[in-house]
Amino acid sequence: MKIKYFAWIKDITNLEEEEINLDKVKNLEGLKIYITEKYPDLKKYMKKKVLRFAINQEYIVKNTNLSDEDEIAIFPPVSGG
Amino acid sequence: MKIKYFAWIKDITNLEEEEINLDKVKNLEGLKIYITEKYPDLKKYMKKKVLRFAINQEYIVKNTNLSDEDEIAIFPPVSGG
Amino acid sequence: MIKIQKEDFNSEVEINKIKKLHSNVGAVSSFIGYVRDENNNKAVRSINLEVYQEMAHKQFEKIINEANLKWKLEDSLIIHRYGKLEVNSKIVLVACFSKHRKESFESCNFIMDYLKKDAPFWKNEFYGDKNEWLSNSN
Amino acid sequence: MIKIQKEDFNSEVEINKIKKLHSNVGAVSSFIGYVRDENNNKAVRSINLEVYQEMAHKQFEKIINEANLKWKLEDSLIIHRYGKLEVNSKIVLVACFSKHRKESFESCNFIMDYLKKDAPFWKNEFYGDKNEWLSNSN
Repeated sequence: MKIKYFAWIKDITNLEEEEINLDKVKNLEGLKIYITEKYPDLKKYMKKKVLRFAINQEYIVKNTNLSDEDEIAIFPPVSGG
Repeated sequence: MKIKYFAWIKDITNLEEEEINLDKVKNLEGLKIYITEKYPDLKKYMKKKVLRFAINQEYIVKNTNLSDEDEIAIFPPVSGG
Repeated sequence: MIKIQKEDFNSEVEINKIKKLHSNVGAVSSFIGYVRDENNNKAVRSINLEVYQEMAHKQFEKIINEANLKWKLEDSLIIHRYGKLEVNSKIVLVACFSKHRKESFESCNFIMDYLKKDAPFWKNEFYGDKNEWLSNSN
Repeated sequence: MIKIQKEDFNSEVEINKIKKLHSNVGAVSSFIGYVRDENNNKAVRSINLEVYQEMAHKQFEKIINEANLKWKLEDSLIIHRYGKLEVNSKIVLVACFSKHRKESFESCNFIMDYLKKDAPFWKNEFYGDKNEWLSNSN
Protein backbone atom coordinates (compact mmCIF):
# COMPACT_ATOMS: atom_id res chain seq x y z
CA MET A 1 0.00 0.00 0.00
CA LYS A 2 0.99 3.61 -0.53
CA ILE A 3 1.77 5.85 2.43
CA LYS A 4 1.84 9.62 1.95
CA TYR A 5 3.34 12.12 4.39
CA PHE A 6 2.55 15.81 4.64
CA ALA A 7 3.87 19.04 6.17
CA TRP A 8 6.55 18.54 8.88
CA ILE A 9 5.99 14.80 8.96
CA LYS A 10 7.99 14.75 5.72
CA ASP A 11 10.92 16.34 7.55
CA ILE A 12 10.95 13.31 9.83
CA THR A 13 10.43 10.63 7.20
CA ASN A 14 12.58 12.43 4.63
CA LEU A 15 10.20 11.33 1.92
CA GLU A 16 6.77 12.28 0.60
CA GLU A 17 5.50 8.78 -0.01
CA GLU A 18 6.54 5.15 0.08
CA GLU A 19 5.17 1.70 -0.61
CA ILE A 20 4.77 -0.58 2.39
CA ASN A 21 4.49 -4.34 2.16
CA LEU A 22 1.15 -5.67 3.36
CA ASP A 23 2.81 -8.66 5.02
CA LYS A 24 4.23 -6.38 7.69
CA VAL A 25 1.11 -4.29 8.26
CA LYS A 26 -2.47 -5.63 8.40
CA ASN A 27 -4.33 -2.71 9.89
CA LEU A 28 -4.02 0.90 11.09
CA GLU A 29 -2.70 -0.05 14.53
CA GLY A 30 -0.09 -2.23 12.84
CA LEU A 31 0.89 0.66 10.61
CA LYS A 32 1.32 2.97 13.61
CA ILE A 33 3.70 0.49 15.21
CA TYR A 34 5.55 -0.05 11.95
CA ILE A 35 6.19 3.63 11.24
CA THR A 36 7.19 4.55 14.79
CA GLU A 37 9.77 1.78 14.64
CA LYS A 38 10.95 3.00 11.24
CA TYR A 39 10.87 6.70 12.24
CA PRO A 40 11.51 6.93 16.02
CA ASP A 41 11.09 10.73 15.92
CA LEU A 42 7.41 10.17 15.17
CA LYS A 43 6.87 8.41 18.50
CA LYS A 44 6.31 11.48 20.67
CA TYR A 45 3.75 12.87 18.21
CA MET A 46 1.99 9.53 18.08
CA LYS A 47 1.80 9.54 21.88
CA LYS A 48 0.45 13.11 21.96
CA LYS A 49 -2.15 12.05 19.37
CA VAL A 50 -1.04 14.89 17.11
CA LEU A 51 -1.04 12.73 13.99
CA ARG A 52 -4.03 12.42 11.67
CA PHE A 53 -4.69 9.39 9.45
CA ALA A 54 -6.67 9.11 6.26
CA ILE A 55 -7.41 6.00 4.24
CA ASN A 56 -8.39 6.66 0.66
CA GLN A 57 -8.85 10.35 1.44
CA GLU A 58 -11.20 9.81 4.39
CA TYR A 59 -10.27 10.49 8.00
CA ILE A 60 -9.86 7.35 10.08
CA VAL A 61 -9.83 7.27 13.87
CA LYS A 62 -10.68 3.68 14.76
CA ASN A 63 -8.54 0.71 13.84
CA THR A 64 -9.30 -0.52 10.31
CA ASN A 65 -8.00 -3.33 8.14
CA LEU A 66 -5.83 -2.20 5.27
CA SER A 67 -5.69 -3.61 1.77
CA ASP A 68 -3.00 -3.46 -0.85
CA GLU A 69 -4.76 -0.84 -2.97
CA ASP A 70 -5.25 1.56 -0.08
CA GLU A 71 -3.72 5.01 -0.05
CA ILE A 72 -2.85 5.99 3.51
CA ALA A 73 -1.99 9.54 4.49
CA ILE A 74 -0.31 10.63 7.71
CA PHE A 75 -0.31 14.30 8.56
CA PRO A 76 -0.39 16.88 11.38
CA PRO A 77 -3.45 18.99 12.26
CA VAL A 78 -4.58 21.04 9.28
CA SER A 79 -4.35 24.82 8.85
CA GLY A 80 -6.31 25.68 5.72
CA GLY A 81 -8.71 28.55 5.15
CA MET B 1 -40.10 73.92 6.77
CA LYS B 2 -39.55 71.45 3.97
CA ILE B 3 -41.61 68.25 3.81
CA LYS B 4 -40.40 65.37 1.60
CA TYR B 5 -42.52 62.40 0.53
CA PHE B 6 -41.24 59.02 -0.68
CA ALA B 7 -42.46 55.87 -2.45
CA TRP B 8 -46.26 55.53 -2.69
CA ILE B 9 -46.82 58.46 -0.35
CA LYS B 10 -45.95 60.61 -3.36
CA ASP B 11 -48.86 59.06 -5.28
CA ILE B 12 -51.19 60.39 -2.59
CA THR B 13 -49.66 63.83 -2.22
CA ASN B 14 -48.90 64.16 -5.93
CA LEU B 15 -45.67 65.91 -5.09
CA GLU B 16 -42.20 65.01 -3.85
CA GLU B 17 -41.76 67.92 -1.51
CA GLU B 18 -43.38 71.10 -0.34
CA GLU B 19 -42.80 74.03 2.00
CA ILE B 20 -45.16 74.29 4.95
CA ASN B 21 -45.69 77.46 6.93
CA LEU B 22 -44.56 77.17 10.52
CA ASP B 23 -47.57 79.19 11.74
CA LYS B 24 -49.82 76.25 10.94
CA VAL B 25 -47.60 73.50 12.36
CA LYS B 26 -45.60 73.72 15.60
CA ASN B 27 -44.63 70.10 16.16
CA LEU B 28 -44.82 66.56 14.73
CA GLU B 29 -48.34 65.91 16.04
CA GLY B 30 -49.46 69.17 14.49
CA LEU B 31 -47.88 68.13 11.20
CA LYS B 32 -49.71 64.79 11.25
CA ILE B 33 -53.04 66.60 11.68
CA TYR B 34 -52.17 69.14 9.00
CA ILE B 35 -51.22 66.60 6.33
CA THR B 36 -54.13 64.23 6.98
CA GLU B 37 -56.46 67.22 6.50
CA LYS B 38 -54.64 68.23 3.34
CA TYR B 39 -54.39 64.62 2.02
CA PRO B 40 -57.38 62.65 3.39
CA ASP B 41 -56.11 59.45 1.70
CA LEU B 42 -53.22 59.43 4.16
CA LYS B 43 -55.59 59.10 7.12
CA LYS B 44 -55.97 55.33 7.04
CA TYR B 45 -52.20 54.82 6.88
CA MET B 46 -51.69 57.25 9.74
CA LYS B 47 -54.19 55.25 11.79
CA LYS B 48 -52.49 51.95 10.97
CA LYS B 49 -49.17 53.53 11.98
CA VAL B 50 -47.68 52.60 8.62
CA LEU B 51 -46.02 55.97 8.14
CA ARG B 52 -42.45 56.71 9.20
CA PHE B 53 -41.20 60.19 10.05
CA ALA B 54 -37.70 61.61 9.96
CA ILE B 55 -36.53 65.05 11.03
CA ASN B 56 -33.22 66.13 9.54
CA GLN B 57 -32.55 62.55 8.38
CA GLU B 58 -33.15 60.96 11.78
CA TYR B 59 -36.11 58.76 12.62
CA ILE B 60 -38.59 60.38 14.99
CA VAL B 61 -41.24 58.52 16.93
CA LYS B 62 -42.14 60.86 19.80
CA ASN B 63 -43.68 64.28 19.36
CA THR B 64 -41.01 66.91 18.71
CA ASN B 65 -41.08 70.67 18.15
CA LEU B 66 -40.30 71.71 14.60
CA SER B 67 -38.33 74.72 13.44
CA ASP B 68 -38.31 76.55 10.17
CA GLU B 69 -35.01 75.02 8.98
CA ASP B 70 -36.10 71.44 9.57
CA GLU B 71 -36.34 68.93 6.78
CA ILE B 72 -39.15 66.51 7.50
CA ALA B 73 -39.57 63.24 5.58
CA ILE B 74 -42.67 61.08 5.50
CA PHE B 75 -42.39 57.59 4.08
CA PRO B 76 -43.67 54.01 4.25
CA PRO B 77 -41.67 51.10 5.76
CA VAL B 78 -38.36 50.68 3.98
CA SER B 79 -37.32 47.84 1.66
CA GLY B 80 -33.61 48.27 0.98
CA GLY B 81 -30.91 45.63 0.89
CA MET C 1 -16.58 53.60 2.84
CA ILE C 2 -20.16 54.35 1.84
CA LYS C 3 -21.37 54.63 -1.74
CA ILE C 4 -24.92 55.25 -2.90
CA GLN C 5 -24.99 55.08 -6.66
CA LYS C 6 -26.97 54.19 -9.76
CA GLU C 7 -24.07 52.39 -11.45
CA ASP C 8 -23.13 48.76 -11.09
CA PHE C 9 -19.97 47.91 -9.17
CA ASN C 10 -17.20 45.31 -9.36
CA SER C 11 -16.95 43.64 -5.97
CA GLU C 12 -13.36 42.42 -6.57
CA VAL C 13 -12.19 45.94 -7.39
CA GLU C 14 -14.11 47.58 -4.54
CA ILE C 15 -12.92 45.06 -1.96
CA ASN C 16 -9.30 45.20 -3.19
CA LYS C 17 -9.25 49.00 -2.97
CA ILE C 18 -9.88 48.74 0.75
CA LYS C 19 -8.00 45.50 1.44
CA LYS C 20 -4.74 46.90 0.06
CA LEU C 21 -4.78 49.59 2.77
CA HIS C 22 -4.66 46.92 5.50
CA SER C 23 -1.98 44.22 5.46
CA ASN C 24 -3.21 43.02 8.84
CA VAL C 25 -6.62 42.03 7.41
CA GLY C 26 -6.96 38.26 7.08
CA ALA C 27 -10.74 38.07 6.73
CA VAL C 28 -13.29 39.76 4.47
CA SER C 29 -16.90 38.70 4.77
CA SER C 30 -19.30 40.10 2.28
CA PHE C 31 -22.88 40.00 1.17
CA ILE C 32 -24.25 40.81 -2.27
CA GLY C 33 -27.99 41.24 -2.76
CA TYR C 34 -29.50 40.82 -6.24
CA VAL C 35 -32.84 41.47 -7.96
CA ARG C 36 -34.56 38.07 -8.07
CA ASP C 37 -36.76 36.90 -10.94
CA GLU C 38 -39.60 36.07 -8.58
CA ASN C 39 -41.09 37.49 -5.40
CA ASN C 40 -44.29 36.55 -3.54
CA ASN C 41 -45.00 34.09 -6.36
CA LYS C 42 -44.93 36.78 -9.02
CA ALA C 43 -42.51 36.97 -11.95
CA VAL C 44 -40.42 40.10 -11.50
CA ARG C 45 -39.09 41.99 -14.55
CA SER C 46 -37.24 44.78 -12.84
CA ILE C 47 -37.41 47.04 -9.82
CA ASN C 48 -37.20 50.73 -9.30
CA LEU C 49 -35.36 51.48 -6.11
CA GLU C 50 -36.04 54.88 -4.62
CA VAL C 51 -33.71 56.39 -2.05
CA TYR C 52 -33.66 59.30 0.38
CA GLN C 53 -29.97 59.95 -0.24
CA GLU C 54 -28.97 62.27 2.60
CA MET C 55 -30.71 60.08 5.14
CA ALA C 56 -29.30 56.84 3.69
CA HIS C 57 -25.78 58.23 4.10
CA LYS C 58 -26.48 59.22 7.69
CA GLN C 59 -28.04 55.84 8.51
CA PHE C 60 -25.15 53.89 6.93
CA GLU C 61 -22.64 55.94 8.94
CA LYS C 62 -24.61 55.17 12.08
CA ILE C 63 -24.71 51.44 11.29
CA ILE C 64 -20.97 51.33 10.63
CA ASN C 65 -20.30 53.18 13.88
CA GLU C 66 -22.43 50.68 15.77
CA ALA C 67 -20.60 47.76 14.16
CA ASN C 68 -17.26 49.34 15.12
CA LEU C 69 -18.39 49.58 18.73
CA LYS C 70 -19.33 45.91 18.80
CA TRP C 71 -16.46 44.34 16.83
CA LYS C 72 -12.83 45.08 16.09
CA LEU C 73 -13.04 45.93 12.40
CA GLU C 74 -10.19 47.30 10.31
CA ASP C 75 -12.56 48.69 7.70
CA SER C 76 -16.00 48.31 6.15
CA LEU C 77 -17.80 49.01 2.91
CA ILE C 78 -21.43 49.56 1.95
CA ILE C 79 -22.42 50.11 -1.68
CA HIS C 80 -26.15 50.47 -2.29
CA ARG C 81 -27.60 51.09 -5.73
CA TYR C 82 -30.82 52.89 -6.59
CA GLY C 83 -32.85 53.55 -9.75
CA LYS C 84 -34.06 51.02 -12.29
CA LEU C 85 -32.52 47.58 -11.79
CA GLU C 86 -33.20 44.58 -14.01
CA VAL C 87 -33.45 40.99 -12.77
CA ASN C 88 -29.98 39.63 -11.79
CA SER C 89 -28.62 43.11 -11.11
CA LYS C 90 -26.68 43.70 -7.93
CA ILE C 91 -28.48 45.86 -5.38
CA VAL C 92 -26.14 46.00 -2.44
CA LEU C 93 -22.65 45.01 -1.32
CA VAL C 94 -21.63 44.96 2.31
CA ALA C 95 -18.06 43.92 3.15
CA CYS C 96 -16.38 43.82 6.55
CA PHE C 97 -12.60 43.68 6.98
CA SER C 98 -11.01 42.26 10.12
CA LYS C 99 -7.97 40.34 11.32
CA HIS C 100 -9.92 37.19 11.98
CA ARG C 101 -13.02 35.58 10.60
CA LYS C 102 -15.51 35.84 13.46
CA GLU C 103 -15.55 39.64 13.56
CA SER C 104 -16.05 40.04 9.83
CA PHE C 105 -18.84 37.46 9.67
CA GLU C 106 -20.85 38.75 12.58
CA SER C 107 -20.50 42.41 11.69
CA CYS C 108 -21.48 41.81 8.05
CA ASN C 109 -24.65 40.08 9.16
CA PHE C 110 -25.36 42.82 11.71
CA ILE C 111 -24.95 45.57 9.12
CA MET C 112 -27.31 43.77 6.72
CA ASP C 113 -29.95 43.35 9.46
CA TYR C 114 -29.77 47.00 10.39
CA LEU C 115 -29.72 48.14 6.76
CA LYS C 116 -32.86 46.15 5.91
CA LYS C 117 -34.65 47.65 8.89
CA ASP C 118 -33.59 51.29 8.74
CA ALA C 119 -32.03 52.30 5.42
CA PRO C 120 -34.45 54.60 3.56
CA PHE C 121 -34.83 52.72 0.27
CA TRP C 122 -38.11 51.60 -1.29
CA LYS C 123 -38.51 48.89 -3.89
CA ASN C 124 -41.14 49.23 -6.57
CA GLU C 125 -41.36 45.82 -8.26
CA PHE C 126 -42.52 45.51 -11.86
CA TYR C 127 -44.38 42.41 -13.04
CA GLY C 128 -45.55 42.51 -16.65
CA ASP C 129 -47.62 45.71 -16.79
CA LYS C 130 -48.25 45.95 -13.05
CA ASN C 131 -46.10 47.22 -10.24
CA GLU C 132 -46.11 47.10 -6.46
CA TRP C 133 -44.30 48.83 -3.59
CA LEU C 134 -42.64 46.46 -1.14
CA SER C 135 -41.71 46.67 2.49
CA ASN C 136 -39.18 44.49 4.29
CA SER C 137 -40.82 41.80 6.38
CA ASN C 138 -38.60 42.37 9.40
CA MET D 1 -18.00 24.30 -7.80
CA ILE D 2 -14.68 23.35 -6.24
CA LYS D 3 -11.31 24.68 -7.37
CA ILE D 4 -7.94 23.93 -5.84
CA GLN D 5 -5.34 25.99 -7.62
CA LYS D 6 -2.04 27.83 -7.38
CA GLU D 7 -3.28 30.86 -9.32
CA ASP D 8 -5.02 33.90 -7.91
CA PHE D 9 -8.72 34.35 -8.69
CA ASN D 10 -11.08 37.26 -9.33
CA SER D 11 -13.99 36.96 -6.91
CA GLU D 12 -16.33 39.11 -9.05
CA VAL D 13 -15.73 36.91 -12.09
CA GLU D 14 -16.00 33.63 -10.16
CA ILE D 15 -19.19 34.66 -8.37
CA ASN D 16 -20.78 36.03 -11.56
CA LYS D 17 -20.09 32.80 -13.44
CA ILE D 18 -22.29 30.94 -10.97
CA LYS D 19 -24.80 33.70 -10.24
CA LYS D 20 -25.75 34.01 -13.92
CA LEU D 21 -26.97 30.40 -13.88
CA HIS D 22 -29.55 31.23 -11.19
CA SER D 23 -32.00 34.11 -11.68
CA ASN D 24 -33.77 33.06 -8.47
CA VAL D 25 -30.69 33.81 -6.36
CA GLY D 26 -31.12 37.00 -4.34
CA ALA D 27 -28.32 36.47 -1.83
CA VAL D 28 -24.63 35.65 -2.10
CA SER D 29 -22.60 35.51 1.09
CA SER D 30 -18.91 35.09 0.74
CA PHE D 31 -15.71 34.91 2.70
CA ILE D 32 -12.21 35.68 1.47
CA GLY D 33 -9.21 34.70 3.57
CA TYR D 34 -5.86 36.47 3.04
CA VAL D 35 -2.26 36.04 4.14
CA ARG D 36 -1.79 38.50 7.02
CA ASP D 37 1.43 40.42 7.66
CA GLU D 38 1.55 39.23 11.25
CA ASN D 39 0.71 36.08 13.18
CA ASN D 40 1.36 35.16 16.81
CA ASN D 41 3.24 38.45 17.13
CA LYS D 42 5.67 37.61 14.34
CA ALA D 43 6.08 39.53 11.09
CA VAL D 44 5.05 37.21 8.25
CA ARG D 45 6.70 37.52 4.82
CA SER D 46 4.91 34.76 2.97
CA ILE D 47 3.47 31.32 3.48
CA ASN D 48 3.83 28.05 1.70
CA LEU D 49 0.54 26.23 1.66
CA GLU D 50 0.78 22.49 1.14
CA VAL D 51 -2.25 20.48 0.07
CA TYR D 52 -3.31 16.85 -0.21
CA GLN D 53 -5.25 17.51 -3.42
CA GLU D 54 -7.35 14.39 -3.84
CA MET D 55 -8.44 14.47 -0.23
CA ALA D 56 -9.13 18.22 -0.28
CA HIS D 57 -11.50 17.68 -3.22
CA LYS D 58 -13.28 14.87 -1.41
CA GLN D 59 -13.56 16.86 1.82
CA PHE D 60 -14.90 19.95 0.03
CA GLU D 61 -17.53 17.83 -1.70
CA LYS D 62 -18.54 16.40 1.64
CA ILE D 63 -18.77 19.85 3.23
CA ILE D 64 -20.90 21.15 0.38
CA ASN D 65 -23.18 18.11 0.62
CA GLU D 66 -23.60 18.69 4.34
CA ALA D 67 -24.42 22.35 3.76
CA ASN D 68 -27.01 21.35 1.15
CA LEU D 69 -28.65 19.03 3.65
CA LYS D 70 -28.93 21.80 6.22
CA TRP D 71 -29.88 24.77 4.03
CA LYS D 72 -31.69 25.39 0.79
CA LEU D 73 -28.82 26.53 -1.39
CA GLU D 74 -29.00 27.14 -5.12
CA ASP D 75 -25.24 26.78 -5.54
CA SER D 76 -21.92 27.10 -3.76
CA LEU D 77 -18.28 27.77 -4.55
CA ILE D 78 -15.01 26.94 -2.83
CA ILE D 79 -11.70 28.13 -4.27
CA HIS D 80 -8.63 27.27 -2.22
CA ARG D 81 -5.11 28.18 -3.29
CA TYR D 82 -1.90 26.38 -2.45
CA GLY D 83 1.83 26.98 -2.98
CA LYS D 84 3.81 30.08 -2.15
CA LEU D 85 1.61 33.03 -1.18
CA GLU D 86 2.91 36.50 -0.30
CA VAL D 87 1.38 38.75 2.35
CA ASN D 88 -1.97 40.20 1.16
CA SER D 89 -2.58 37.29 -1.23
CA LYS D 90 -5.97 35.63 -1.23
CA ILE D 91 -5.98 32.11 0.18
CA VAL D 92 -9.58 31.04 0.00
CA LEU D 93 -12.97 32.10 -1.32
CA VAL D 94 -16.20 30.50 -0.14
CA ALA D 95 -19.46 31.78 -1.63
CA CYS D 96 -22.99 30.51 -0.99
CA PHE D 97 -25.89 31.28 -3.31
CA SER D 98 -29.49 31.21 -2.08
CA LYS D 99 -32.85 32.89 -2.58
CA HIS D 100 -32.71 34.68 0.74
CA ARG D 101 -30.01 35.99 2.99
CA LYS D 102 -30.22 33.74 6.04
CA GLU D 103 -29.36 30.54 4.16
CA SER D 104 -26.36 32.01 2.40
CA PHE D 105 -24.93 33.57 5.56
CA GLU D 106 -25.27 30.53 7.77
CA SER D 107 -24.03 28.04 5.19
CA CYS D 108 -21.00 30.18 4.30
CA ASN D 109 -20.00 30.30 7.96
CA PHE D 110 -20.64 26.58 8.34
CA ILE D 111 -18.47 25.73 5.32
CA MET D 112 -15.63 27.89 6.64
CA ASP D 113 -15.81 26.22 10.07
CA TYR D 114 -15.71 22.77 8.53
CA LEU D 115 -12.98 23.71 6.07
CA LYS D 116 -10.71 25.05 8.82
CA LYS D 117 -11.21 21.88 10.81
CA ASP D 118 -10.99 19.20 8.11
CA ALA D 119 -9.52 20.42 4.83
CA PRO D 120 -6.04 18.92 4.36
CA PHE D 121 -3.95 22.07 3.91
CA TRP D 122 -0.88 23.01 5.95
CA LYS D 123 0.55 26.49 6.30
CA ASN D 124 4.28 26.97 6.58
CA GLU D 125 4.80 30.59 7.61
CA PHE D 126 8.02 32.42 6.73
CA TYR D 127 9.38 35.15 9.00
CA GLY D 128 12.72 36.63 7.95
CA ASP D 129 14.95 33.57 7.68
CA LYS D 130 12.84 31.31 9.89
CA ASN D 131 9.72 29.35 9.17
CA GLU D 132 7.08 27.50 11.17
CA TRP D 133 4.28 25.03 10.48
CA LEU D 134 0.89 26.13 11.80
CA SER D 135 -2.21 24.31 12.90
CA ASN D 136 -5.70 25.79 13.19
CA SER D 137 -6.66 26.53 16.75
CA ASN D 138 -10.17 25.13 16.44
